[in-house]
Formats: sequence, C-alpha cells, structure tokens
Amino acid sequence: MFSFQPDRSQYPDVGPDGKFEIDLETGKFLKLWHGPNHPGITGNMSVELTVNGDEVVEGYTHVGYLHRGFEKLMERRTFIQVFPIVCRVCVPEPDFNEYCYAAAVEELAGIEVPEEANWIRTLILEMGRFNSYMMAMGGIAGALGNGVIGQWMTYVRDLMLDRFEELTGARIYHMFILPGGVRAGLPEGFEARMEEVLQTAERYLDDVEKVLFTNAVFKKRTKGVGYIDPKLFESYGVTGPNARAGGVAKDVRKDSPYLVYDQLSFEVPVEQDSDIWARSIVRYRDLRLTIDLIRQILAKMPKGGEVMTSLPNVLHWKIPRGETYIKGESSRGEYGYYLVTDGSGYPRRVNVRGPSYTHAMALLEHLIPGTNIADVAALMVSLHTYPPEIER
Amino acid sequence: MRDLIEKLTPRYTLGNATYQRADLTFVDVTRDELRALLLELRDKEGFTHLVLLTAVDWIEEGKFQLTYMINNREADQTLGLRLYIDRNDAEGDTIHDIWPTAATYQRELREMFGIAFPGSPRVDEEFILEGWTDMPPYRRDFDTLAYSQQTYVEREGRETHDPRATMKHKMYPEG
Amino acid sequence: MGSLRDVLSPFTAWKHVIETPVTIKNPIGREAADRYRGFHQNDTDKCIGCGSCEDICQNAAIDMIPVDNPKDGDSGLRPQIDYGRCCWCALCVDVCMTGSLTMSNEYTWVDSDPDAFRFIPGVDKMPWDDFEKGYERQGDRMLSGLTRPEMAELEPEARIGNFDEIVAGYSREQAVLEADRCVECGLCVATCPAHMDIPDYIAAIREGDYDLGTQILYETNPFSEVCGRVCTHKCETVCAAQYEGEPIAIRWLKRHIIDNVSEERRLEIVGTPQVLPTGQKVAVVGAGPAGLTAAYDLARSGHAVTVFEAQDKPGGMMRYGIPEYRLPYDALDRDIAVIKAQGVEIKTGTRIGTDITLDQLKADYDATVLSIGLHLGRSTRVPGSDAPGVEAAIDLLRRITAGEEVPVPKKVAVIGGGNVAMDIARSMARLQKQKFGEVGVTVTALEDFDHFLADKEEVTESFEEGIEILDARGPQEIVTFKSGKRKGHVKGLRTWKVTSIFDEQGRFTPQYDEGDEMVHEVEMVVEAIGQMADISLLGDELTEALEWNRGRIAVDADGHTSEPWLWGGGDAVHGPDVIHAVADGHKIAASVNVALMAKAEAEK
Amino acid sequence: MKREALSKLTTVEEVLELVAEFDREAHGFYVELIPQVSKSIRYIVEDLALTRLEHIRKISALAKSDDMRDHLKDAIMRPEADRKFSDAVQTPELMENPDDQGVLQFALARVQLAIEEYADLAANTPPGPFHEVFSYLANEESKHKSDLEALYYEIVHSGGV
Amino acid sequence: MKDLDKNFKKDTETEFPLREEMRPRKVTTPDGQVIDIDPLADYFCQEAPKVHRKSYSAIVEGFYNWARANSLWILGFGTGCGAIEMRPLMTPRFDAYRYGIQWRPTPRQANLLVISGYLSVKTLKRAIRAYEQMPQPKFVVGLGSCTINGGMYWDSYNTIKKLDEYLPVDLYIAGCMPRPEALLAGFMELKKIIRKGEAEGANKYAENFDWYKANQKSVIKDWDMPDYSW
Repeated sequence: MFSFQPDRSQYPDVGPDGKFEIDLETGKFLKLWHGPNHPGITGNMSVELTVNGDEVVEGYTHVGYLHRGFEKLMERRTFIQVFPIVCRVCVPEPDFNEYCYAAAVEELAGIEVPEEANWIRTLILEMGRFNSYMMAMGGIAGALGNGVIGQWMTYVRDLMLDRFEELTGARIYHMFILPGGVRAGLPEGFEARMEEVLQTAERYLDDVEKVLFTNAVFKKRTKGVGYIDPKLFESYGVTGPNARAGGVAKDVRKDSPYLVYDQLSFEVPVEQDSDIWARSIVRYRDLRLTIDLIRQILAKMPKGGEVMTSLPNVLHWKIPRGETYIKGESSRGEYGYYLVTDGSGYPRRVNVRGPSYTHAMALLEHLIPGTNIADVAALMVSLHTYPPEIER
Repeated sequence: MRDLIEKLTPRYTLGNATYQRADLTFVDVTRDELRALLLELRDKEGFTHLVLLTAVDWIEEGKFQLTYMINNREADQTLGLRLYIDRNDAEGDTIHDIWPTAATYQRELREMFGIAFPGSPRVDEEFILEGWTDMPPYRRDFDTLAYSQQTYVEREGRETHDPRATMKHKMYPEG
Repeated sequence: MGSLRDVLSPFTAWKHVIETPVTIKNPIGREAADRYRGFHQNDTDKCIGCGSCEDICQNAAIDMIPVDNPKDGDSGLRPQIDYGRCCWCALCVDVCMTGSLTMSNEYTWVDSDPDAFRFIPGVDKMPWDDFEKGYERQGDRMLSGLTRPEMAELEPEARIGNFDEIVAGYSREQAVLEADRCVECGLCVATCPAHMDIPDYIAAIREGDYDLGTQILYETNPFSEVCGRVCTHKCETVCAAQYEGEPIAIRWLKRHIIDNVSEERRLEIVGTPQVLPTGQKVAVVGAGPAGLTAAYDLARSGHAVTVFEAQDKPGGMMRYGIPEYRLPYDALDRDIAVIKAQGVEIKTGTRIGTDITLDQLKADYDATVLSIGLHLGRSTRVPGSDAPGVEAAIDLLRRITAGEEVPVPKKVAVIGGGNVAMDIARSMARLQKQKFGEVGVTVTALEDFDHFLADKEEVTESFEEGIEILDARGPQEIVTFKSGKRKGHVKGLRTWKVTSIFDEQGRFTPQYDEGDEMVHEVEMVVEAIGQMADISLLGDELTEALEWNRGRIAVDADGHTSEPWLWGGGDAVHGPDVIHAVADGHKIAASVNVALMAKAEAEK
Repeated sequence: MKREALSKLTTVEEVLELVAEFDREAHGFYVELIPQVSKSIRYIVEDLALTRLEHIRKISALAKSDDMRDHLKDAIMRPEADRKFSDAVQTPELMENPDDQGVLQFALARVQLAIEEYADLAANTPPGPFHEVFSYLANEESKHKSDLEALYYEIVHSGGV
Repeated sequence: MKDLDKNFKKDTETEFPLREEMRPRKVTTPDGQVIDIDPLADYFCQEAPKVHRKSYSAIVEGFYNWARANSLWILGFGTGCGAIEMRPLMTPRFDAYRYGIQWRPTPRQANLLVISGYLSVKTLKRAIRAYEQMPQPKFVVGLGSCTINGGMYWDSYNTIKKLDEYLPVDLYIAGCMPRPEALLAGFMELKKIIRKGEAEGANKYAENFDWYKANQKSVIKDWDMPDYSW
C-alpha cells in the first residue's frame, strides 16, 4: 500500500544520549556535501551534512574557500594602502569595512572628520544596508522556491547600485570612505534620483508583502522552523536582526550611536518568535526603516562643505602605538574592526569581527541536527551570512 | 569603567589599563586568573557578550597577546582583556564552555597562529586553510610575499625603473 | 495560518505582466556614471614621472617605464598600469603630484591574451584617451601636505641696521612637518649638481636621526652649513611638490640637520682619513668651495694637500662674496674646521703668480688643482664708468668682509639684477643705516621682474629693507660733475626703459624706449652685472698652452685640463654656483686620485 | 667713403661684389687680430672672422643665383627690428690689448655702422633691385648684431650669485 | 617563507590522510548484504581527457560552432567576488537570457565556467573538479584582475596568480570587478571566438594534460582525488 509516510523501520536507533551513533560502515548514514558549488548556498561555503533518510543528523560548516589572508595582507600595507583592500572583506556590503577601518585609523591617529563627511558616511552605510537586505529578501524567498522575489529585489538593488555609482564612482567596491573623510560630496540632483529609487523599492516591497509574507507556503515552511532559543544568543554571540527576531532589542545604531545616528529618529523593529519567519519579517521591517533613514539623512544633512581633511603625507604615515575597536550595526549584526598599531607605518594587526563568523559556524552547526535537508538552505539564508567575511 | 577596574583590582592581578574611549577599555590580565575573571565579568558584571577573541604577534618580545573582548550590552561598555603568552609552544586555555562560540575563534587561532587550545572542540581540524604545509600564516615571521612568489607563478615581462637612478643616469651618463 | 487570503495573495504578482519591462535595450557599452573610476588616462606632458603612483599602489600594479622626450625636472619615466593587478581604487590619482593621472569612465576591455592588459596611459593610444568624464581629483591633493611651515626670520627693522643672520632655521617640529611632505621621488638627486641624497637625509630628519643625516650630507657635500643657507637649490625647482603647493624646503632641511649636530659630534661622525698616507702631494689654488671640497676628498684618500689662498682667510667667494647676514662667518668656519681636521694645510695670504708661481707648484707637487673663482667684476663700460665713485660690487663686498673702510654715501645706485646686486645693495643699505639711520639704495636691472635673475626671497627682503628696485632699466651713462670741486666725480646714473629683453627664441635682444629716461641722483654707482676670473696668474705661456672653451679653461668630464698636471674647476670653469663648485671638487678629486694612485703604484 | 664707392656703381652684381670686398677686408682684420688677443678669448674673434667669411659666401652665391630678386624679397619681408641695446654701446675704436668685452663692443659698433650705412642707402634708393639689395644687406647685418648681443649678455651680464 | 621552520613543516603523505568518506571500507546495506566500497575507484572515472575532434566537414563544424556560441550555459559557481555582478545578468534588467546565456546548477549541464575573480587554493581544487565534470566542448572565462595576474591578492599566500597555469582560459575580462555590461561584452566576444572555432581551451587542456596536472598539484598539497574526475 502506498503511503506518504516513509518506512523508517530500517533507520538506525537513537543512542542513549538521544544522539545517533554515526558509523558510515553501517550503511545507514550518508555524507551529503551541501556546497560549495550549490545554488542554495549563501555564497562560496559548504556544509557537510550527515543524513539519515532526509533528516540531517549532523552538520559541519566548511569555510575557507574565499580565504585571501586579508589580516596578513593588511600587515604589510601602509595605512592608506589598507583602505582599498578592506572593502573586499565583505562583497555584498563592503562599506562597513571602509567605515570601521577609517574610524579606527582616525581614532588612533587623532584625525577629525568634517561633519558633512559623517553624514555621507551614514548615507553610504544605509545604502549598503539597503542592498544587503535586498539580497537577503531575495535569498530567503529563493531558498524556498519563490524566485520572482529574487528577480525584483536584484532589480531594485541594481537601481541602488546606480546611485552608488553616481555618488562613489563604483558599483560594488566603492572605496569611498577613506581615513579623513569621504572622497566627494553629493552630485547634483542626487536626492531626487534617490527618492525615485526609494519609491520603486517601496512599490516592490508592497508586492513582497503580498507575495511572500501573505503566502501559505512561505508561512508553512518558515513558522516554527529554525528556532533559536534566545537564551543561546549570548553563548553564540548572536547579534543584529537574528537577535532582534528573538525579542532582543539590541542595535548598535541605537545603543551606542556612531556617526550621526543620534541625530536620526528611529525605532528598531523587534519580533519575538525567533524562527525563520521572524527573522525574515524583521529584515523586511528593517529594510523599510532603512528607506526611511535614507530620506531622513538626505533631508537633514549639510551640503556643499568640506568632506575630507588633509592627511599627513600618506606615503610615510606613522601612527603611534595603540589599539582600538570600532563597531557598527551592519545588516547582519555587530560588525567591528580591532586595530592594533605599533608606531610604525603599518598596522600591527587588524582583526575583522564579522557577524557571519559566529552565525554561520558554531550557531549553524548547533541548529542543523534534526532539520530536514530541504530546510537547511532556508535556515542558512535566514541567518543571513556572507562567507567572505567569515574567512576574510 | 575605572570603577570596575578599581573594584576588581584587590582580587585580581590586573596590569596596565588603557582607557581608550568612554566605552572601551583594555586591561592586562594573567593566565591563572583569566577564567575566574571572565566568569565573574559574565555572571556578575553583565559582560555577557564575547565580541571577539584574537591574537596579536609581538614577535620582538617573544609574546602572543590574546585579546578577549567582551561587552556589556546594557551599559554599552566594551572591555578588552589582554593576556600575554609565550610565543614558543604557545598555548591558551579554552573558554568554549563559557562561550561555545569561542571554539570557532580558538580553531582559527590554532590554525593561523599555531596557538594550542587543548580541550577545545575540533581545534586540531583544518579550518580555513586546506593542505597547508607551512608555518601558521598569521605569525609575523611568515613572509606572505616570499611564499607567494615561491609557490605561485606571476606573469612575466614586468620591469620597473627608479626615477632617481634613471634620471641620474640620463643626465649624467658618466656618473 | 492557512487562510484563503494566504493562498490567493501571491497571485497579485501577475499584475507585473502588464507593466513595461525594465530591461535595458542595449546594455553593452552603457555609459557609466560621471564619476566612475574606469581605465586610466595620463596627461604625459604634465606628468613628471615621480613614481608616487607606483609607491602608493598596494597592488604593485604600476611600473615606471622610460619614454622619450623628458622635460626639465622629469625623470623620463611614465607609469605603466597592469590591469592584472589594478583594483581601481584611484589612490594613484589621489596621490599624483601634478594631477596628470586621471581615470575615464570607460570600463570594457576584453581580450583572450592575458599579457595584453598592460599599457602606459597617454603613451599607448587607447579609445578612452579623450574621454571627458571619469574620476579626477577634486581640488588639490590631500594625501600629502601642500605648504611649508613658516620660517622664522628677523623683522626688517631688526635686521637692517646690522649684519646678523636673518633666517632662524627650522625648529624640530617645523622640520618634521616639512620633511613629512617629501614623497621621496628623487627627482632632486639628479638635478643637484653634487647629487646629494636628498630624500635620504630628509628621511633621517623624520626619524630624528641627525647623526645619520650628517653622515649622508658629508658623503656628497662637506659644505652643509654653507649650502644649508645659500645654496641655489636647483633641487627645489624640480621638486614634485611644487606643482600643487610649495616645493619642499630642501635647503632649510639640510641646514636643520647640521644645526642639530654639535661641532664636536660632527668631527666624530666625519672622523679623519682612514687610509695610509700615499706620499703624494697635491696643491690646490684657491680655498673656495671647489678647492676645499677637492682638498677634503683628496686628504681622505691619503694624499697630502696644501691649499693656497690669496686672501687672509679661506672660504673664497663664500666668505668674500656672500654677506654675513646670509652666511655667518662662523658657520663657514665650522665647515672649514672639519676639512682642516682631515689634515688639509691651508696657506692663506699666498697669491699665486706673486708669492709663488704655478711653475713652482708644477715642480713641487704631484698634481695641481686650479679653483680660482670669479673675483673680477665686470664693468658696463658706459660713458663715465671709469669715474671716481664707480665701484665693482665684488670688490666692495670683499672689502666689507675684510673689514676695510668703504665709502658709504647717502645715495647709491646699483646696476644689475642678480644675487650679487642684491647682496651689495643690502650690504650698502646696512652700512647706510648704521651711518645715517636711513637707507638710500636704488637697484636698476635690465630684466623685468618676470625674468629676474635674483631669487624671489632676495627681492622681497630687499623691498622690506627699504631698497628701491627698478626693473627693466638699462644703464646709458654715468653722469659726472662737469665742474665744481667734485668735477669728474659721479653725479648720477642715466637709464632707459627696457621694453622687452628677450626675443621669441629666448635670446637676449633688449629693446629700449628712449622716451622713458630717468636720471638717478647718486653719489656712488656700483656695477654688479657680472664677474670674471682673474686668469693673469696663468702667465702667457700657460695661457697659450692650455685649451680653452669659450673663454674658460677647457676641462674634460673629470675636470682635467689639457695639461696633464693641472685640473680646474669651480666658478672659473663652470660659472658661479656654490653647489656646482662642490660637485666639481668631488669630480676633480676622484680624477686626481686615480692619477695619483697610478703614479704611486708606478713609483713602488 | 663706403657710400661714395657704392653709389657710383650701376649694376646689382657690382654692388654685391663691392660689399663682398668690404667683408673680405673685415675678415682680414679679424684674422690678423686673432693672435693679438689672449688665447682665452680668441674664440670670439675667430667667430667674428668666420661670420664675415660666411657673409662673403652668401653674397657671392646670391650674386650668381637666378632667382636672386625673389630671394631678396623673401628676406626683406621679415626685417630684423632695430632699436637695440648696443646702440648705447660706445667705443668704436678698438683698445690696446683688448679683452672679450672690448672685442665685442668693437664688433657691435662696426656692425651698427654697417647697418646704418645700408639702411641709409636703401632709404635713398627708389624701389627696385638696388633698394632691395641694400635692405637685404641691412637686414643681414641686423641678424648678426642680434647674435653678438646675445653673446655679449652671456659673457658680460652673467648676473652673478 | 617555505621550509623556514621545521616545526611547522608538514608531510603531505602522513599529515593529510584521506577523509573518512573517501577511504575504502566495507558497508552493510539495509538488507544485510556486505559490500566493498572504494570511493576513489567507484565514484570517478580515471581516464584522461581526449581532444575533441573537429567535424569532417567545415560546414558542419561551422554549424556546430554557431549552435555552441548561441547557447552558453554557465555553471552557477561563484568562486570569488565577481560572482555578485553575475546576479544582475540573470534578472530582467540586463537579461542575459536573450543572448542565449543561462546559468545551470550543475557542471553536467554547463559548458562555460566563469572564474569570477580570485581563486583560493581550496576553491581551485573544486573549480578543477567542476571544470573536468563539464562535458566538451567547454570554455573558461576569467573575470577581473585576479585571474590575469593575481590582482590585489598578488602577495597572498592562499590565492593563485595566473589562472592559465591551472585551467585553459579562453577569455579575460578586465575590471575589479567587471560590471555586468562588461561581462556581457565579454560573453559576446567569446561567442565570436567560438563562431570562429578558436575557443580551443578544452583541447589545449587535453593536449597539455600533464603540464596542467603538475601545476595543479604543485599548489594543491593534499591531492586526494583521481587525476581526472568526470
């Protein structure tokens, strides 16, 4: 008799501690490599799954496919030479690296940044957050088979890239926020063109609400799936939207305002359920907030003034010995740069604290056992991790 | 932050403290007391968030500096504990039972600096690198350019000239 | 959870079917934004090949490649960019010292040959060479300082009545600020006649290592005190920093090093000759910069050097030509002390040709170096130029230094627009101030201020001191008293306006406006138009035997004359310039050393 | 005396021949002067002699050329300006044991005389081949004067440091 | 610094044993049968690649090339930064599909491998396997500075510098990273090359197989797969 329920009589037994005794020689387990070449993966990384039927009993993340040794390369570049390479640390949201690095250098070298530059930096960071969330929205929908959201979101993201290009002179790696300020002020008519993009984005986000968040399939596949116990947040260093989806209303922008966030009015969105649904909806609401912030910034910022201070001769620029940590709220959570200088012309050590590092490794490995193979991709995407910042 | 340091000083041997910003402090600690200190800071002082754990190679002094950066989210305070360990046969104490996520940091330190963390889960497995046969690359004495030139092939046919020498040669060919 | 709305709502996406597509019709070659950082462009005429772009490139993407037709102060190199390395960060554009390097907004380059992605912007023709849009730096460069720190100087009122040194020298903070601006391109090294390692000693200032700095200075120049004050600093005219902002104050930085090392420490650093005496004897005629530099080098090579000097003190033109307020005598003495410490014997008050002849030197010494300088003043030879009250600047300066009595009238005219003219004008002004409490000096120069020969700061400072400088005025006659008890004595100077001084080819062809005539009523006229060497000491025979080159003793690249025993250098051979004289001294010393070593070898 | 000799002549060829004769004289003078001055400044006198020689060659070539008139016209279209520095240079007589400045002043004075001479002749001759020849000669001498002035400035007005 | 410190020098034979799932083992199937498994022998074909011969007729070959040029199926494997600029091409704004270009999730269905920027050694290993699993005729395009001469990672210890040392590259696109428009221009150029029958990368790979393998093995220290695996 045909049945939808699989016959599990041959499946291995659960051990005394509730865990499987994994032994490949029993023939009951299969190693399944999810990535690095896999459309459901969030980038160039892989998860080594041990499956029993379609249930995942164990999962290990493997990273390092994108390792370029940034922290080593930075040690043999002068302070200004580090500036172009930091943005490469995180491909989809590069500007945070530029900001954190520039702010760390400015703090240790004692450089004051013009007020307008701080506004432009905030603008850039919010535009980057917009792009990153757009990718995340498309990603979570795509991971659950809803490809059209990905198409829309990529389109809107591309419109924002046009604004980026116009402001910074590049599409992806902007290399715009350098120690001492930013490269240039806003171009003519930038606000109007930005407003157009934001309105388009809002129109598409209305559609996302109808197509994704009012969707029986999406609800069924995300509600209650991939639950993270908020008690684990501190143990696993969970920050950002992932934590806000579990009721922890923490946001560096609010708690420890940097740049000009103290001059903007906003409330960070919080959800309580801590599952894939909650994480998606928190991002969606945060994206709406970002649109609002961009509008606020453009309305309030000073324009037409100095945006860059004169630096000492960067070809032999030395910074006294010291260390500092600069953090900010990226689209994935707390993003920080730990910079150690030793009085020479080169950084002694730069350590990038990316949120994906904790989310995609220990946390993901903790969450995977017991899920369904089909949900692994959704789970990964819902954590919103970017492999390049894990391994750097 | 000074209050906290002063409060802890009678019970712990705290070294040099650097008050970098109002919300960021660094302080030197000893290896014996690290664990107790971290536990106290986490459980009693609200430093519940491990921001990062990393190392700095002070090769000239023969030391690794382990930086345990912890954060009190309520008070918006970040505290960096600096622990100096010997560079030779470097070994640290695992704190993965205090913060499970520390296991990942310790794996990276093991691989990139060659610092052992006995007892930390999967600490000896390959992490980021694959098939690495050389010295841990984040050590200061590892020369990445030399390694790169010896291992990989660069495109040929490039040659540069020093403006100083070229000009001198051009204007005064005789010397 | 599963309401009907949740099932139907997603179908609203179908409304996009009737929307206009967002597809770009022809995306290939779509124009990038105005500021887009695309492929590089280089204005090769503006570029000086300083290599700052290569230094800052963290990707080692830039090579400096020789190209043709370098201009002055141009290394002749141009950046070649490897698009197998470039990351389009535009730091090269930001750091560019001249602003020649920019980026177009072109971005498409496809090739199946991986070696094709290299080119020299501006030299290798590219389709985007003329693109207007793209990235270029906003305003002046921000990645290295633009202006010099202000140099502390005596105020005009404080300096006019005396011969105290005007310039105070940089403080440590100022010097570090100034040294920080150097981009270490080294264009100055080749331009400096003595090839001083300028970027290296500037780096020593940044590091605060003055001992190292002194050591570097002495490798190429034993007259750091002098050159740190009065060098013509040709290096600063090619400095990469001058294209936007001021050139590096190389001269002041040199002085800063030597100011920070005590005399004793200097002797320790320089030391004494570290070789065994060779037994060879060298005579040097003239204790000026060329002669003393040669003596210094030769003594350090182990030769016994005797310097003959006609004046009472060594230093030549540095002492007798340059006024004390520009170069204090004790600074010069400190430089000479180091040279003397090498065992150089200086016989002052000994005039060759009078006290001892060249033939004697030829007989007594293994080699002779002639560095006699330009100690005779040129005369305009306009009518009246031989009247009493007409003086030669160079002679007057010498007499002031030697402490002789010089006539100081209330009104003086100086003919000439060079630094010597400024020197005598300012010296006379000081004497006038001391004597009468006021200044009455008029300088008339053929050249207009756009083509002026004297340094800018000399002119500025002269004005500050109350000296009248009339540019573009040609002397026509020195008017004398036709009768009375001062008959024949200078009464004034008559000049015509010069309407233009150079023709299109830059040759000297002054045009006069006879209608614009001026007569300057003065009691004394000083001619400071030029100098010449006093070659009478050579004697007719030697003059006839030597080869000549346009009025000057002909020497080869090593300073060797056509006579095997005689070398020549300095102002008398190459024209007036201290640093050139120093360079000559080194060259001669090297050549003499080779000859003497060969001789010593043969004698063994 | 020059003018008298010149104004008697009737053909252009004759004029040119006489001018060449004057130049030969001048050349001879300078050649004789060479050994009398110090070796250090002989190059000036040698240059002067050489210039005269070149002038002679030019004139004889001109006299022989068919398109002489066209050539003359071309040269006169671009006259050398003459309101010169050396106008003020005195001393037409050569001093005893002349130095470089003296030789140059003498040469300048001579050239000045020649310019004036030719210019005068040109002014007093009606348009035609004669007028053109004299204008041409005045122009040639002016060019020579420019060269001498540049040299004078280089040697005498070196400015100093 | 190679071989600098003996303490850290690893022996590739003993230090990198085969991963557990790659080792030969006996497995009991659910129905109780015991079978021998040797993954390296069982999962891979070890035969070396062969040169893909041209058609006997130039007209037929021309037709083939036309067909190949107009269906570039790209393997959706983002090896580096540049992958992010491929995403817009898949959306209506740039719509690469109209040019016959589409992305496939598996190498078996793809004929174009785009190396999107730098390749770490770890990814190189996967890229080689992905490339070898693609059916012939197949093409490789290198994106950006990194594939040409190392790019900004020219001194990194973990990325290769010259892609053509390890894989046969048919075309390079300059940029860091190249924009979608530049990518499209590159693909159009590749089409032209294919139409002309000059995209011979795969055959070059087969002809110089030993050379490529030696280069690959010189940087991949833990070579735990067969030489050719398709």
